Amino acid sequence: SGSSSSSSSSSDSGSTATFKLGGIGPVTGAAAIYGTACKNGAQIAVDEIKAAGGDVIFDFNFQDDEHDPEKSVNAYNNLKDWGMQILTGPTTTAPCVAVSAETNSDNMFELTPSASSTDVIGGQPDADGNVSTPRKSNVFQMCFTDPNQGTASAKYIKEQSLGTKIAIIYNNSDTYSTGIFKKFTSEAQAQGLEIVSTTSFTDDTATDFSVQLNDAKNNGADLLFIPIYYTPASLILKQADTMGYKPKFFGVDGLDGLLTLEGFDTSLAEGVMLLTPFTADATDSATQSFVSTYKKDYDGTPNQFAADSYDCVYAIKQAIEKAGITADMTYTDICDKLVAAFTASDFKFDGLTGTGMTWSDTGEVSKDPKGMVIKDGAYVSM
Amino acid sequence: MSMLNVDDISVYYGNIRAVKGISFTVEEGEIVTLVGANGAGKSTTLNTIAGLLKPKHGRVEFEGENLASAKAHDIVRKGIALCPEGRRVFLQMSVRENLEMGAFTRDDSEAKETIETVFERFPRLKERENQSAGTLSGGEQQMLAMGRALMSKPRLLMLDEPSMGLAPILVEEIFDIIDELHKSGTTVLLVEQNAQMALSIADRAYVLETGTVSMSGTAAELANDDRVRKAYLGG
Amino acid sequence: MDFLTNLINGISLGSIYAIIALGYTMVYGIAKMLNFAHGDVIMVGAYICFCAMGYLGLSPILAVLLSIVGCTVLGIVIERLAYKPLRNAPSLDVLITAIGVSYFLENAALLIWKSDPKSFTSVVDLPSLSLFDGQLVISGVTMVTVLACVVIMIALTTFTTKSKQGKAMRACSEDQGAARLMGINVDSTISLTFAIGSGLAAIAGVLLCSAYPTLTPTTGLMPGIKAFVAAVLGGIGSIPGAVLGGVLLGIIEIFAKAYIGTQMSDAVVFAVLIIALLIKPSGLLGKQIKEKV
Amino acid sequence: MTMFKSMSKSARSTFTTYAMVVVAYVIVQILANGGMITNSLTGQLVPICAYICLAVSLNLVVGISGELSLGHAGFMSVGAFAGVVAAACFSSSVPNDALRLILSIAVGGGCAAIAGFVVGIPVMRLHGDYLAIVTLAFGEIIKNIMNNLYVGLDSAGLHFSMTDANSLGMSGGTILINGPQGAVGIEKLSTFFAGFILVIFCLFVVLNLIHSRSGRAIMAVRDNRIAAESVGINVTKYRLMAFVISAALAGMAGALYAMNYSSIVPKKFDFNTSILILVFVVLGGMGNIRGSVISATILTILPEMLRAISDYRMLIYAIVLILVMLVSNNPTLKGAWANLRSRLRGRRGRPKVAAAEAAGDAPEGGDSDE
Amino acid sequence: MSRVSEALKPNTKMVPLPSDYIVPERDVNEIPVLECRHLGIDFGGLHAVEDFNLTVGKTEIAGLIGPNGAGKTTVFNLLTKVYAPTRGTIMLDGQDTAGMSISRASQAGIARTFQNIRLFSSLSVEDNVRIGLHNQVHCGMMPGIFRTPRYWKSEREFHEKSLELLDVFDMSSYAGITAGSLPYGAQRRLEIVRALATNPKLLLLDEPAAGMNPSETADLMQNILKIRDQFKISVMLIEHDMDLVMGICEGIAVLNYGKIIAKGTPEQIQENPQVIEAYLGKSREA
Ligand SMILES: Nc1ncnc2c1ncn2[C@@H]1O[C@H](COP(=O)(O)OP(=O)(O)OP(=O)(O)O)[C@@H](O)[C@H]1O
Ligand SMILES: Nc1ncnc2c1ncn2[C@@H]1O[C@H](COP(=O)(O)OP(=O)(O)OP(=O)(O)O)[C@@H](O)[C@H]1O
Ligand SMILES: [Mg+2]
Ligand SMILES: [Mg+2]
Repeated sequence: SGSSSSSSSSSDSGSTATFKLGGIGPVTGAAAIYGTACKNGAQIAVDEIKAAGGDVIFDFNFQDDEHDPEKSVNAYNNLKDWGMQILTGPTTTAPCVAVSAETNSDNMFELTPSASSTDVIGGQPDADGNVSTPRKSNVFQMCFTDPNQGTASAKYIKEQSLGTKIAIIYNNSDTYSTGIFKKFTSEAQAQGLEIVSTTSFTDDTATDFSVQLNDAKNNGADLLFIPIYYTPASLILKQADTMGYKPKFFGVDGLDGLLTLEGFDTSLAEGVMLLTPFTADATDSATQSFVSTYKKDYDGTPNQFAADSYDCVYAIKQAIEKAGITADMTYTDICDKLVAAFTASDFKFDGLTGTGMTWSDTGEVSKDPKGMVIKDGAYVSM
Repeated sequence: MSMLNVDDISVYYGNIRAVKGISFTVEEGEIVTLVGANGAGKSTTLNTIAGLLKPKHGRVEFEGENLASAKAHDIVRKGIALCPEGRRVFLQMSVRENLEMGAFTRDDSEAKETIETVFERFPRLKERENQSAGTLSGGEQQMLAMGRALMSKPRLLMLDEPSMGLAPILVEEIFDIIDELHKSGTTVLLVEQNAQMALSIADRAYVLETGTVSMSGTAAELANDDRVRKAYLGG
Repeated sequence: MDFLTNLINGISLGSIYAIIALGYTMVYGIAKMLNFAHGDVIMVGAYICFCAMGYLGLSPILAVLLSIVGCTVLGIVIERLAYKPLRNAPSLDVLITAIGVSYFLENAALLIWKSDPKSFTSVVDLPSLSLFDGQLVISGVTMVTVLACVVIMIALTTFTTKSKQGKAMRACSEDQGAARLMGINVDSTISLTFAIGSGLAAIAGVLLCSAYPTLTPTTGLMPGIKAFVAAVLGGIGSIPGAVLGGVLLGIIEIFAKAYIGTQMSDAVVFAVLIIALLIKPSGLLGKQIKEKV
Repeated sequence: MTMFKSMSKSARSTFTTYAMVVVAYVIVQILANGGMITNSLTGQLVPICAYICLAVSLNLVVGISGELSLGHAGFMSVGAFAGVVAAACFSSSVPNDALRLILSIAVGGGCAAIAGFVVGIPVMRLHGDYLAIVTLAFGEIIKNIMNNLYVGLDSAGLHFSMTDANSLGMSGGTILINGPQGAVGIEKLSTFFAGFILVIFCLFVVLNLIHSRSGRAIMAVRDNRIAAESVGINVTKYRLMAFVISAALAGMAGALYAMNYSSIVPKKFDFNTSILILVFVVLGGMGNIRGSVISATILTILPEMLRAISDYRMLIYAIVLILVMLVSNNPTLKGAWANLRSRLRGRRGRPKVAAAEAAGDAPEGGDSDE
Repeated sequence: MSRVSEALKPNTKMVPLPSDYIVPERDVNEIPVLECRHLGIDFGGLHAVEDFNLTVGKTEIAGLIGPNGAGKTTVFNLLTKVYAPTRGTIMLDGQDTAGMSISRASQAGIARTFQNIRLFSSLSVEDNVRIGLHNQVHCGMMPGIFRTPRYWKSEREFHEKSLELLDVFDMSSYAGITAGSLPYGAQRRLEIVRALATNPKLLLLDEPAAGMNPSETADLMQNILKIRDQFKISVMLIEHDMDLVMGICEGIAVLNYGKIIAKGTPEQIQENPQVIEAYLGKSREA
């Protein structure tokens, strides 16, 4: 595991004691890429912080949940036994919804890097304006919420007049994808966009997309909205290319990772647009140093999950420092103070995935989505 | 030197000792029969010689060679064939294919001729040549099993209750065939419920009781022995 | 034209299921075991090929050959270590062991090749066939897959019905004890079965990933299960049945998505399977083996 | 102890099973009250109970009735979602938590039984691997339906839709099941005590069934279908009976499971979960109910115990699975184990019938226990 | 082996009878237990059984013999509804069995044993018999699960009746043993006990003496006679052991290539040249 614990630094001033920071996500099973990215991203932040030698340092323990809510709750309990004081995670939505209920009843502070459903934070109205799950006041998100991305995408497409006839392919067995899809369709209607084809797939049928693509093509779609992860997206691009169908592709943050997919012919992704807060080839020094450390330590290019997770650690650090929290406090005390710190009006966080990030007491992050387009195998701001 | 020499073998099923130190010999050209009640260990003994079971103690020698390390399929090549209890023909294969399997260790062209001789012996099989063995009647399957064992042209043929479930006329025929085989030089080790028939054809016999040899002698001696008559010959 | 396009897509998907199903049915029909690890051998085959081309820079042909050899060896090793000691065990125990092997391969692959997906470069470098002014496109991989499928089917059928080793396999599948008495080396025969099955898995893996180019440690899972379904649909142990079942499954899957809707397509595919089995309880080409009373 | 000795073999085995469960429950409760068990274990108590029920119920189909079922998670899923909906519906009318839980579990079981019946009718025409495939298919169909099922509750009652939440036509109220997002905001009604009671209930149903006329008929069909028919047993009826009871118990377990978490998604109840339950059954021993209880417990805890070795966790789990199978089927070890058992039994003064039988002698004394 | 005592034979008025009775002298006014008319079945092109006409009277012991593959087992399978006949009718105690399932046929009063033993081998001997008693003692699923008084009553009844039946074959001492681990001969006997437990009118035995040695066979013969006398049922048996067939059967039908080639008393059959030629062989001639 990623516990780089060296508790030898038990100096007399209580403030330099380590905080026990837990992380949860899938590092085995079909969703292992996401959990592994989160684990690595956070680990880099933890190591950097330690190397920098400030007052706030973390002991980090990341547990596998196999993308399964039950296992995720188990992992959470396991971390509690370890003595966790703050949780960053879980990575994926369904497990995170289950775990957040536990942290809420325990009053453990939880900042998820990437679980984007509104059910994670609670208190959000559904389509009818009903609030089915009350707000879990201890839970915050580093990523956009699904509806947020749906709305933003529809608006963006309208504003930039990217397409007139829109086709959607979404993952019907995935909470993340359906969440964005639902909000996108209602927002598109409001914006007066024409949706000509809506098709879906499931994790079990995520190999062949010929039918979905044909449907879009036959209905004359000129823009294909794909609120899905990059693995199936790469297949869609390949198959569209094979059948000679060339619409504009528009995706969301899940699409990040496409360019670094090993062996992927990036020319297929030429012109693909996506809304994402992070790209690995951004030129700012923070991103570049993160990317190079990641490459060095983990032999690969970090995606948005890793960046979100990295940001989580620093955001927590910043809040700890701001609220003057010490590691000898109980986790409930820490939680109360962190919640206060995060929702304070003057709390602003600059990270890899955005600058000037703030959190409202709904738990949602406010940061600007960046519209990106892939040109010559690299992301370019739109 | 005897052709087959079984020396004090013990065989276990799990922790049940089914054969408890059996010894006997078979000379080249003989018919030897093992008689005994149900569960005496006759089949277990034959299966052990054929290599399907391994003895825990004791040794089996064929023509002076210890079979301890030989696998069942090697033993066939050495010239021993077993026609097992309960027929065990390949139900989904045709009659012809079953016979071909019997000649697995031999050349295909030679096997063809042997098949014809088997068909001559069992015309019923010829009639059912392409029928799958699973649909044959019990007796037909028994004929097939025997025919299949003959296909490897064994020097020692072991038959485990070949007359079981056969019509009287066929029982006679089976014994005629055994006799013929014997005359043509094949050595036969026969296990039979039908002790009367078995003793009438055999040279020597061993009586097995709960895993041990309780009596042995020439077939004629045993057939006249009172105890044997009472227990196995029904009177 | 739509119909034709869908049909072609169905056949293209189905022929991949068919190749996987052939390997399944081999092992299933002869060793009488549900080798749930078959899908994972496919994945390993694809990874070997990927690495051979990507890291060793081998030509596609050599990479495929290496992958076949690698999987064949893997198949034999798995058989020797995990399945052979269970020759006389109840079939469900073997099934659980196969599941264990499947977990093992998946997690070992995760450790070796990491969780991030690889994009597989097609080993088939044939141009697509374009018909009716480009309205109907048949990709090179599809053509190769269909061809491979037919060739393998014919080769396997001939092998099992005509050759001596093939017949020995059938004998083993029925009664291993009796097969031993025929002088058949049951252990090596079953090893041979696994070798062939795993070699086919390598081919299937390479073709699967050539057509659908993402490769992760769980790539083989779903196609494996689908192919298993296809093998049963066609009739367990029947070689032409596996091909028929695979192709049909592919066509049904595509048609269900195209004409009934993408959301419920899984349910439709499986419903069709159930109906087919209710009409023909032993699969499309399976022999109805009635137990003689 | 004398009473124990005077019981028949099967009664003694049944008694041991119940005693084991009760003792385990009591020990855990005592430790928990003393704060001596970890959060990790505490969190697993209810799922362990649910898995025990699932394993026991699947054993009824796989071990007792002799059919391989690969879709058990489907029934768990039906029970889970039905239970969640029921709990929401009863939330105002039944204020008592325990009663509401019982009602919800009953509804979950009932719905799963109906699903089992609907699935069972076609399934019972098939045998062997073909049957296994069809159960797998039904499991997938149920999952696919659940992925597209939307259920909402408002003042007008329940609303159902198979397209999306908007088409539910709700006025206010809450969406209970939201397609692939599943059910969220579930009230956590399940407790370890409830799980314990459900385990006892499942054991009660299955063990009693086995030792009744119906249970014997089910086992007769397993051992020899044609012989069972020829003594006048309606084969379809008894196979279906086992299947439906098993589905009902799985549904109850599903409801218990669901109400232990604040949210559940249809994806949880997939093929892998069906396989997991099957692994419990096979490892515990086919038809061995006590074995199912033990193996479900151990195999649920095992992956958590292995957390210390992080990355190699699932790899080790796989190896353990394979090794258990290899070891338990090793003839030498099996023989040694049987030896040990018969020796132990011999010491207890039991007549060693088996050995005498094997030798073909009729036993001298009677051995009838009842 | 002693012949069946005259007293055992039904002492009704003897009149000449239709030719398909095996035993030449029978009371026509009594409904026979079994009456087959023009029964036949084809497997593909094979006429496995053809134009099979046979009548078995109450408490009669009838033998069905014939070469291997003649169709004897197939006749049993037709009678017990394992196969549906291609042609012809089967009347059981005056009731047409057309369209019945195997289990319905059992309930209608026909029981059998199998050429290859088919026990519930993982269950105890007593449980095997209890399963045979399935339709004799009733207790539904719910009373069974919830152990109502009805359950306890039925279990007591099961227990008593099964021990009673096992006693007929001196097998009650085996009651607790797993059926599969019984010695071969005992397994055969248990199959008969289980068949008897279904309270049949007609008991079909398929090669009951196969694999038995002469002394065991002699015991079996006594037992078959005992069953008939005690339970007042008819028995029809297939057997290749001529000592047994000739010893206890009152009438014998000989089947060859699916057709009946001879019918009559053991004496008549033994002398029938066709039967000798096709089945008995030369050694029987003497
Ligand atoms: N597979 C087995 N597992 C356990 N015990 C067995 C097995 N096969 C045979 N036995 C036991 O071994 C002993 C010897 O059996 P074997 O089959 O050799 O006897 P047999 O003399 O051939 O009898 P039969 O005349 O019935 O064929 C018997 O007590 C039998 O119960
Ligand atoms: N299900 C079936 N399909 C095809 N042929 C069959 C089937 N059942 C039986 N037969 C054929 O019918 C014929 C009669 O078989 P049956 O089993 O009735 O013979 P039998 O008289 O009982 O012989 P045995 O004394 O050897 O048991 C045989 O030739 C057999 O091959
Ligand atoms: Mg024997
Ligand atoms: Mg017969």
